[in-house]
Amino acid sequence: MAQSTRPNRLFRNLNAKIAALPMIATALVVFIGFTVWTIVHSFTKSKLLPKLDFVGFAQYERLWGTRRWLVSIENLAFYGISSLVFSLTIGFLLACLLDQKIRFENTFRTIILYPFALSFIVTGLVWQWILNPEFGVQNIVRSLGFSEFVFDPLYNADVVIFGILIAGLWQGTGFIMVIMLAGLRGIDQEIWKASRIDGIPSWKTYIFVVIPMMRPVFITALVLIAAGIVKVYDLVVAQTNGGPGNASEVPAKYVYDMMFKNQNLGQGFAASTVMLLSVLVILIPWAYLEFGGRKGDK
Amino acid sequence: MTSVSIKNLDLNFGSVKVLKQLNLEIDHGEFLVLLGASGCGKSTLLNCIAGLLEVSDGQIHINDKNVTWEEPSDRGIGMVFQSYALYPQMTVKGNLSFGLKNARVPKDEIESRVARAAEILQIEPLLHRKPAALSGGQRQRVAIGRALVRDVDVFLFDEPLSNLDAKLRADLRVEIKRLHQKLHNTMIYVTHDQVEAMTLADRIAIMKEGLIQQLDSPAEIYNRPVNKYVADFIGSPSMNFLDGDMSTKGKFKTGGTEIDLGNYEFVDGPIGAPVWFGFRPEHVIVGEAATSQPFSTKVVAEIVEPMGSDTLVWTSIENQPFRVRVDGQASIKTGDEFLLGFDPARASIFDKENELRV
Amino acid sequence: MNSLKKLLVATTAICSVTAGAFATDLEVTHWWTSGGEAAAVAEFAKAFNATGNNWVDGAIAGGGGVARPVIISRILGGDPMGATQLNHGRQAEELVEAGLMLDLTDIATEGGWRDIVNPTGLLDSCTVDGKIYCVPVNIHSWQWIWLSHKAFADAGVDVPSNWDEFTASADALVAAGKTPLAMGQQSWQSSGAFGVINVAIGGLDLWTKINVNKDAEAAAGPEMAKVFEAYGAARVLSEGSNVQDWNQATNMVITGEAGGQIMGDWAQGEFQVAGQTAGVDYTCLPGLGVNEIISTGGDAFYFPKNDDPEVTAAQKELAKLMISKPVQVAFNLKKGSLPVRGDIDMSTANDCMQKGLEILAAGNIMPDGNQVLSADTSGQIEDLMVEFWNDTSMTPAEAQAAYAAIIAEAD
Amino acid sequence: MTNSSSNTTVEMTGPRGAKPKRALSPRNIMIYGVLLVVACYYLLPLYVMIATSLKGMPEIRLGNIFAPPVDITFEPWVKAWSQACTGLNCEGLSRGFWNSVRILIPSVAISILIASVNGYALANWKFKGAEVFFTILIFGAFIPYQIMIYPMVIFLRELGLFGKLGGLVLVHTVFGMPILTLLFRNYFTSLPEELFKAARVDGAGFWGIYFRIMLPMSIPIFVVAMILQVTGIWNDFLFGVIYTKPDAYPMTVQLNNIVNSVQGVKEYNVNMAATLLTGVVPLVIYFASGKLFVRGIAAGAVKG
Repeated sequence: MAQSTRPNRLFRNLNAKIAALPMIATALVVFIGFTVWTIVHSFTKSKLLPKLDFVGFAQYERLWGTRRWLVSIENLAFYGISSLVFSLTIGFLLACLLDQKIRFENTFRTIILYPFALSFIVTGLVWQWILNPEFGVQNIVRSLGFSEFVFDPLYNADVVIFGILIAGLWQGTGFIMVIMLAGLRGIDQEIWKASRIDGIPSWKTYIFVVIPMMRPVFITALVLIAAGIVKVYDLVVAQTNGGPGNASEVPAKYVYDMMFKNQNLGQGFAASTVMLLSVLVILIPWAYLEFGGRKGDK
Repeated sequence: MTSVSIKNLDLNFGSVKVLKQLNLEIDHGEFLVLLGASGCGKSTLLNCIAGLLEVSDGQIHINDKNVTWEEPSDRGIGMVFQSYALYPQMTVKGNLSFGLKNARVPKDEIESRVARAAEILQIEPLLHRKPAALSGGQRQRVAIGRALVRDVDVFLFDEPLSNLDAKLRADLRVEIKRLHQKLHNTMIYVTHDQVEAMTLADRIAIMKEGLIQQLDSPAEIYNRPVNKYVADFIGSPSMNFLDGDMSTKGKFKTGGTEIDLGNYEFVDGPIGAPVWFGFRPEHVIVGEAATSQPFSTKVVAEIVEPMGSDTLVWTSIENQPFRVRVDGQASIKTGDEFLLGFDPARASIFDKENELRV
Repeated sequence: MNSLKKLLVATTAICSVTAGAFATDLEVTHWWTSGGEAAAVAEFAKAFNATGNNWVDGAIAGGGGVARPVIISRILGGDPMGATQLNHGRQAEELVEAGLMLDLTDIATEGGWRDIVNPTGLLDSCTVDGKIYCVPVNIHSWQWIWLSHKAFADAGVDVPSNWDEFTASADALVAAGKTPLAMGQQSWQSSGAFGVINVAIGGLDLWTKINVNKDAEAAAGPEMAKVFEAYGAARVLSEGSNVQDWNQATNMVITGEAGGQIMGDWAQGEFQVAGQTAGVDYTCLPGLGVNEIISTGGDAFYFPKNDDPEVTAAQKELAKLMISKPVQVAFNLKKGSLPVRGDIDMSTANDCMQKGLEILAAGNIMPDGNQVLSADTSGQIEDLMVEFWNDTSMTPAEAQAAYAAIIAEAD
Repeated sequence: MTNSSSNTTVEMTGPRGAKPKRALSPRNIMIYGVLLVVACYYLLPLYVMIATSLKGMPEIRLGNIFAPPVDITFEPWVKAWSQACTGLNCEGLSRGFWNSVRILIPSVAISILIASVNGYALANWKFKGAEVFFTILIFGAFIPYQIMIYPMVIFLRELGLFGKLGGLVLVHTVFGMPILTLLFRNYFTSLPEELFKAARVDGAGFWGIYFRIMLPMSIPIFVVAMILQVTGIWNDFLFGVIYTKPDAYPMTVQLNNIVNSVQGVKEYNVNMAATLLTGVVPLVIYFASGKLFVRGIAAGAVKG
């Protein structure tokens, strides 16, 4: 009888390991290696070139003493919370409307979702045009006789972030709606029947039964929106380029400008590290809820 | 006195006719089972009664009130679903009281109804748990409780036991029967399981392709199926059918075998046409006792399937398969030749042309 | 623009016929994309193509703020272009120190650059450790205000001759439905205007103390407070100016929508492209008409190191060409900037340029912000100024405090 | 009563049949009304883009951006496509379009190939540690790109790929990997495991099973992944602006340059034509793929 030798552990599933090399390399080199590299360099006073010239927390101190950064954070918080609230609410309401066994459901869904296929650059530019006070909405309303009407969000530092929000919501709510619709469709039809037998009006069923049942869907949507918000860059660049003044600055743009424009890499690294931290603040509790509960060992 | 009455009911999904001119009268306190293979329209009919589906034509009366256009909640019905359909984020108590609260039933009234339902169903200890923390059987009890607290006369069950395993199903079946005996409500129960139907029903309506094939007591359906479909559907193992004709009056002839129909109760008297001769496997007698039967013949056991309490023997008469259910202790082995016999009075004969009982 | 394109195509075509195999492609990056600027670049391209090489244009739109990062990351990224525009000064310091730039000392010595470049400070800005790494191509001065004759005529007032008169006439302009001061929304514009007002109101000494010696006390002092007050007043004058880019703002002056614009002498090119004549259609006042001075910032070209000797040869060729007399004249006339050498005939230059040349000849010069401040500090000041400009709730005093803090931190 | 196949007609009074519904019930008016308003809001920008791009500049200056074009002209389209300038390059957006195509094809192909093999290895050939790497990968999807931009510059420089097409392909492959791997892993996990076992019993190896069993069964998911990647890469701006040089700028970057840099008067009609042109590719994919697009984003998202 032939003795089958136990193969070396390393070589077991060798092909699979080779196939997974790109993934392993990406995970280790890019996602971990690059991140660590940037964090380490955020403690240096690197200017144009990265140098290991440590200055402790000086970059962070400056960061939090810089008005532009504070404006960016403020904008991000405002934009983030507003777009979370609005896109979840609007997305859910639209999904509910489409869930009413209506005619032309596909047409409506197609219309509401199409902006999601467009790039932020396109979105930013078209809304820049619509919100242009000389030609756009303001002009139209004025020509209707309301000559004092003012609607120039992109030129008014106080409300510019609303201008960006309008464009961002236009682009993104369709996506949230689709997720919500999938969630609604995933709900057992018999629940609806039961609530009709119980004589519960459908709005109450949505609030007290369906929404609680869709908690995982809401959380997923929330995490997706939140992760997207932190990365907001293209939209601002195309729509306002941070202006007027610094009124619509966002952290991603601050990082880019610090790294490449102000030639202050250390500062850019510090800012991006703070961005990472803010993502982790959202991500870790979510991951804990999502995975931690089920598998105790992770 | 009718509790639920369905008149000339039509239901179409687009061009597909799901229910066709259906009439049904259900008495107060009756336990009616709608039985049929999947897609026969039985659940659809139940949903129409509940008002969850709009009918295309016809009427539905509940407690002598025309409820055709009423909302489900106004029809005086309670319903129990296959998937339980409990509200997952509410406690058992919340599930039981949600509908009542919504109907603005006074608080103490809700309390007492919930307490009563919980007592009847023995779910008091579970009142503060959420559905996720309950077993399947417990969930279904809660679902029944939700129908119970509505204090209605008509209960609708949509395959309530199908998601449970065999043992629980048997337990809960008895429970439902006990409940019916206690409450004396009208119950309409949809199932594809003939055991449930036979054990629970006062009357069974067997449905096929949107039509009721037979509406009768379980015994009648078992003993005197109106057509070949019903005969084949009811009974396990199902009925044997021999292909032959009755060209000689009072005699069934298949191949070289002739069976004298003797005391068979014809519906309209014997006909001279090709027929199916149906006979239930469990009504066959084997061995020496067979000789005392009006008909007997010698056959060979081809396959023997022992099932403990009894044994199913596959044999054939005139090259047509014929199953025989014998006692579990019987010693017939594959290849054995043995004698079988039966009383043709217990047979069911169907006209081959329209498959109706003759 | 189209004719320009044709011109380029034509010259390229001619060259490829004449020069054939010797042609070396040299990619040149720059951020000169406005009409006047592009016409000036075409002069370089034309001259370079005439040598039998091939100018590959790498224009990057969006101004220096957008283009510099692209340029620098490419040099750092190991994908250097043949030559690139950078403001001379401290922007390229580290790149030179890292040994990424071609040493031009040999051709500079050969061409006697030290003698011909005027003012010599320009060449100093190109010098690191005694070696020369860049070619200054022009002098650009921020210290100008451009005034629209049409706007003032519409408002029924005389064209002012200094800043005070300008602010005095603002009401008349507003009454005539004009924006007194045009200002683009980009940060470098408000920051540049601040520098101009700083010199005009506060004087050169104060400016030097703060920007060269990084004297934070002076930055917080009462003299500087006056500068901030004036700057705040300018902010009020620019209300209603919503344009983004500087040339859009210039266009407001050209069309008479706005009374004036504080902008560097590159605005000259826009007037020229629009067919306007200095002294007839518009007036330029150096140092806001208060303090006639020229800042000697400007553009320089750097030549990133390259392994290919043919490319290196072409780089040196281009460097020599850029500082040569005919190219200097042709380029600067189009660009509206002053040439870097004092020994050439600029008599064809217009009114405004002549004024600039005179001031230059008289030696009323100062360094440019870019030459004395790091990109980081400049960036911080830009951020502050643009914020101040757009956030009317920020008082001049607050802005001054923030400014002083930046200066205190500056290196 | 024995035979109640019941085709007898019963006398009926009162309501019968379906409850009569008014087509204009308040509920319907509300639902369709809201949906119509919403649809208008979503369609408005598309309409404005199209209308503006078909107008001449005089008409734009006089008029109303919502008014339909009176004198329809395709001049702005021609100009946007082949004449619009960034700096001295007046080749219009066409250059950016072809750059995008050049970036797109290898990026999509390579990223999908690698991710599908990864997903397959994770789903069917579990090895020790695989899950750890996968978890890191998924976390990586949420790390802001800004933190990895600069090291990536250095990395590409060291590989000699900076500013080259290959560099950008690598970047897209790396940053597209988490979501694609997840997509494929989930899909392969959902295939019946018996199939994989049967193939192994039949002696097929890692690659054999992948190419002969898995690949042919996974055409839909490949289409989904392609839709995801084509739109994602086409719409990318950040990587395009950082890791390419001006003559290789993808369409989005070039669009931003054309629109946000001005020579004299802003030509809004040309800008809108250019914007539309850039949006056309993903829009066509979106409208053509319909449900698959939805499935792609939903699969990528909900299962995360």
